[in-house]
Amino acid sequence: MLKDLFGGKSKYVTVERKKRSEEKGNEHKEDSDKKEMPDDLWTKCKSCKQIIFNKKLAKSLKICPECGSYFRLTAAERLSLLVDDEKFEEYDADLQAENPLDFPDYEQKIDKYQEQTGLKEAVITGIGEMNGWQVSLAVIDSRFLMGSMNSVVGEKVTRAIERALEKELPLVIVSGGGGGARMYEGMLSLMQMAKTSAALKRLDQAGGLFISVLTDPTYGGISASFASLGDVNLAEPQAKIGFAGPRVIKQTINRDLPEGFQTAEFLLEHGMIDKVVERADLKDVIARIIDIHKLRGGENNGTE
Amino acid sequence: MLKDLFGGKSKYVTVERKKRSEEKGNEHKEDSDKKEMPDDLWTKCKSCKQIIFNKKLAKSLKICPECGSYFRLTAAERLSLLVDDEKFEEYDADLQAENPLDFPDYEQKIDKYQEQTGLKEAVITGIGEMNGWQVSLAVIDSRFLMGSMNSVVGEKVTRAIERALEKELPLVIVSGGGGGARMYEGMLSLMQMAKTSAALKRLDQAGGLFISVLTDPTYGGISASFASLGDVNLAEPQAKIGFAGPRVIKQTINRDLPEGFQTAEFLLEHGMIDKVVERADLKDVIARIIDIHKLRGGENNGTE
Amino acid sequence: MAQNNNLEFEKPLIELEEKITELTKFMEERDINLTDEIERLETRANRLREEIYSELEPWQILKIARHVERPTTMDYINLICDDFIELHGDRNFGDDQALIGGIGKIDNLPVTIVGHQKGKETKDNIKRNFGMAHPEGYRKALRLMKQAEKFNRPIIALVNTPGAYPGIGAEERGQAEAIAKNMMEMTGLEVPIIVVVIGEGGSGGALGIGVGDRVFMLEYTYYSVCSPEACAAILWKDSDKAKVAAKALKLTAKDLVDLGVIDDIIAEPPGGAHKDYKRSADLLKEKLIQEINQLERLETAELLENRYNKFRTMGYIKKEAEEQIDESIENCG
Amino acid sequence: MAQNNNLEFEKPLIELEEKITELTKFMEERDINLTDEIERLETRANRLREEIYSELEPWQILKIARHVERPTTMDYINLICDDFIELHGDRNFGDDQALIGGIGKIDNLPVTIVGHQKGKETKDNIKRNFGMAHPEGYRKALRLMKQAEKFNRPIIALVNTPGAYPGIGAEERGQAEAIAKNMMEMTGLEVPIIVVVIGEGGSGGALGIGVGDRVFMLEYTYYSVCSPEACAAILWKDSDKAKVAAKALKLTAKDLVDLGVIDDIIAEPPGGAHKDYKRSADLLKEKLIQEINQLERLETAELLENRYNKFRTMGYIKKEAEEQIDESIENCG
Ligand SMILES: [Zn+2]
Ligand SMILES: [Zn+2]
Repeated sequence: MLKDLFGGKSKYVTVERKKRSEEKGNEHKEDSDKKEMPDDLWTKCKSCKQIIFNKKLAKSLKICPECGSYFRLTAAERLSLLVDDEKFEEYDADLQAENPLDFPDYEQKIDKYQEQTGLKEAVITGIGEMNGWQVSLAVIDSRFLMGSMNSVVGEKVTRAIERALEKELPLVIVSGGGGGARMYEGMLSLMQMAKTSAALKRLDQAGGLFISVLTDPTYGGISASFASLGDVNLAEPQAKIGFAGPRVIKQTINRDLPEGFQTAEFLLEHGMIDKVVERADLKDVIARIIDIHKLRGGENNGTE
Repeated sequence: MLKDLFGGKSKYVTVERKKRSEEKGNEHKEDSDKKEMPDDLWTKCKSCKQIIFNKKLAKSLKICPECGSYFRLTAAERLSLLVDDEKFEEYDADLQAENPLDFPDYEQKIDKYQEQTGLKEAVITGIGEMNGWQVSLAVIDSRFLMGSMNSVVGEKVTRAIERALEKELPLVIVSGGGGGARMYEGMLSLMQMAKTSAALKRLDQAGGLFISVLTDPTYGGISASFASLGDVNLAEPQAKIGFAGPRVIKQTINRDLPEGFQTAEFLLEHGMIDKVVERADLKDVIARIIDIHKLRGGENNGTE
Repeated sequence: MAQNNNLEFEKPLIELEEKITELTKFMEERDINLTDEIERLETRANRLREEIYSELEPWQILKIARHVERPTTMDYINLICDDFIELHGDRNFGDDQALIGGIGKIDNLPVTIVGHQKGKETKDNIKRNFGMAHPEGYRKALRLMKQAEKFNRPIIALVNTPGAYPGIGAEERGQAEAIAKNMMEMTGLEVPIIVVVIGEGGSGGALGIGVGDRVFMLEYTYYSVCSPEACAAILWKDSDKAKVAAKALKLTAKDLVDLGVIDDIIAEPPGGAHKDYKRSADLLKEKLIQEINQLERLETAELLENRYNKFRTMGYIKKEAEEQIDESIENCG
Repeated sequence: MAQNNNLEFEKPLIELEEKITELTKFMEERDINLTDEIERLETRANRLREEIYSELEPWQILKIARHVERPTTMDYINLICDDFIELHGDRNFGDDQALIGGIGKIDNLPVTIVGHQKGKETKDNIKRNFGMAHPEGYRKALRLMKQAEKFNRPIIALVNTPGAYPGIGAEERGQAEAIAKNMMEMTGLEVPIIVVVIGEGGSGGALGIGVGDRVFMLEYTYYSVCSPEACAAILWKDSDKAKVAAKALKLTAKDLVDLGVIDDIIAEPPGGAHKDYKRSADLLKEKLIQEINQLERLETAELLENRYNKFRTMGYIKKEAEEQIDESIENCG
């Protein structure tokens, strides 16, 4: 079944999104899907350089059938993978960035990425069902300004955390933005790290469950805030995860980085990750964790 | 003043000990002092091999005036160093070991060490004043069966912890026993680790202050229980501190140990010790720490 | 099962069993009826086994406890849990494979399980460091146990270690601190904790996950302040006297029930847990469920008070000394 | 003070001051009375200093914030505290000398102070890793802050770092986790926390000890999401545009008061904190005492609620989007 989730057209469009109809841009969505998976029939694997038919790639959940490399997923694709059919209600879809610093060219950047991705910002949040369990979800989209955290991303993630707290739902955040805190909003971006971490403290104190899913890439302001703070930290194989970018580290220490540095497997070995989970197993593993947690204390929201 | 604490005869005998008169053995005490500092006039430094007049050694607080090595102190000498004149009341002085396992030769060992040291067991506990602050104290004596922990040591330390809790006093434990848990009482010795740690948890939860002072040597069952659990861990310079003994480690890994391994300075560097404190400064540093802690919340027990 | 895994003291039994196998084969090949004879021999073998196992010496129990084929923590977990997810890492330094943990369900009861993990063959055993944990192992266990407390899950700790690892890295990262901290924190965890020694209970390395409301030992395990070999070497400069030390140290389940160190013994199948994994796991599971159910009826305050008193009262002190104190009270009266 | 430590934009001022020194010397040597002239020149110099410092560009403030002679965390501690005991180690892995901490008294008020520590000369700076902390530094700070909570002491965090160290060991030991954990835990500490940027406020490395009830900046410091050099390099592939980036990033104390990121600015002596350590420390101390007194009047619940809301409300979101939501509500009405 999972194999069928990725069609030539993203299954995501069939996932019900609150306020979806209010958006201009289902066309934008389609556009972007086309950019992600162009109409031409194949994609070249960055790792093994093999040419792979897009249909085959979709069937393998965007994992290279030749070498096993994981391709990045858009937030929409990720949701298709994680959420039961039609069982996702988006929240705060309309929140958009300001330019509080009057940073040169920031508005144009936002416009461009909105155009390209069909998203208003770098995260989609909402409530979805996973194997019947109701979950408060946030999924970063790495295409939108490198999935960097600005005021809107921080606000949406914080609201997703508060939603979990208020409705007593498990919280699942899929982090896969490379950019850390977004420069264009300066310190306001940085402060989203404190804001989201503070919200997680409240959830923690209330006994809420937070499963953090680290996907490629998770760095900087995102890895150094909510992404590292799961009760359970899961990661996709090969995902690059770290605080400082490899280039900065290389420059600083002036030597080459070890093989496998900053991969999910490296973090597992160094005690930062609870479990590395194959893409195809992710939904089930999350649901099983929720199941083990929810039988006691909390009410069973699931259908199984 | 501190320089005068170590006379040819230990100042300790002038420290008031509750139930002291009930003990047979002030003579034993004198005997043992003589053994520690023999009537012959000099001692050879184990480190620099220099011959040092005992009077000079006493003046330098048993620190080699030639090379700066720290000689071990008896519990009595330690108390002389830490406690204000005449301000120590000993508790539980009469507690003595059983031989619950019927371990071969254990009674004889106990008899021998009681004879040698004038102590009933490897720890002296009580309430003393340090620069005017009332403190619950426990001091291990490494001469008594290597200062190892048995039922009596565990019980006396636990009572010292409970005394701190009950009377709302700061707790200071000076650990300097090499032997860890005492084999002759088998698992009953091991369980004193759990017992003392449990008592410390209660003290901690009640907001009590525990200053652990690690002196040479602190290993095994003592380092792996109360000695490591101070709110503040102080250590004397050069003191050997560790979990496993260097011989065992060497045997296991089959290579030489690095220079300075398992010294107080090594532990400081590796984050286990708050501060390495010279013997002459120990009393004042402890009193200053108590002072900073006691001004708020607790009542000021001190005279200054 | 490889020959070299045989227990020495089972030799007569093993020889008899070999004879039975031979005879059975012979009977089948030659079509001669030896059923009666074989049956009689089997009865004999059972009696012999019972005899051997009814009067095992401490050093023999030690051998069973250390048997390479003995079920490991993971073996028990797989047989006991309906679902189990291993969770890794101390979120500080590393993931210790000698001390594992995770969350699971036993008959729909969510639990957190931590335990020392040994390997079965050399490669696995090296990865598992022969069940000798580093500080990061103890810290992972503590992290998982604190999470159990947050989510109100009982904790099961399965002890099976020759001891905490004595090495440079272990000392550098605070082996002593890690063990001490665990004991201290386990005292305060507001969920039931059940500790079971399933093989070797080696000293501080065992106790680092050994504080609980109930402490059990499987029938053929040991729990000791130090290994009999080390004890003999230290006391008598003669590690050949390990058998004597094994006796003197009172390290068997029976001894430790008598001394008040453990609460109860969990029976093993005849010949030891490694002879029947399933049955061993069933016996363990039954006990766990029964005890968890009992403990869950207690209020948290009572649970913690009982746990404290359990360890608080351990130890023996000379009677005269205590009486002397009583006397002085009488003198006052 | 060595010539090479001079700030470039102070050049005219420094030249003028040199002239005054020359003239004074000349006057004394030749016994000619130039008092009037010198006085006039000194007035000029003061005016010039005021002029320069009244309209400092962000990149100039950056230079002052990074000045090697600027008072460090330990300098302030020594000048502010009557007694201070530095405490070391994270009880896990190591003692980071780039992030120090301890307990002390300010006018008889017990406090816990943590802060990034830079060195003054090369050797010291290498030991201090130029104020760039490793995970063990953040974990030490957290340990000390949790202890402050236990003993009900207010916490003062002095921020002065170019950023958390980007290195292999730092990544291996979880730099991201350490910073994240600190922010999360600082949110819940039940004692007042006052954060002061005393020099460089470099990104996540600063924020790792930067969550508090009050966040202040000294007058000539900066606090930024990334260094202007890095920003320029990333955005414009040109690190020479750092001056432009410094302006664009709104990293000065004044900018950050306006943006609601910090609460207040603590004045520095004319010419910057390094011109007068004592005066700088006095100004800092005064503010600390005043604010701690205010915060201690609050109930714990109120303190924590205010702290939460302080960070909860940070950020800007496009008005239209919010209005759109409002509209839809109006449509319903
Ligand atoms: Zn490929
Ligand atoms: Zn010497």
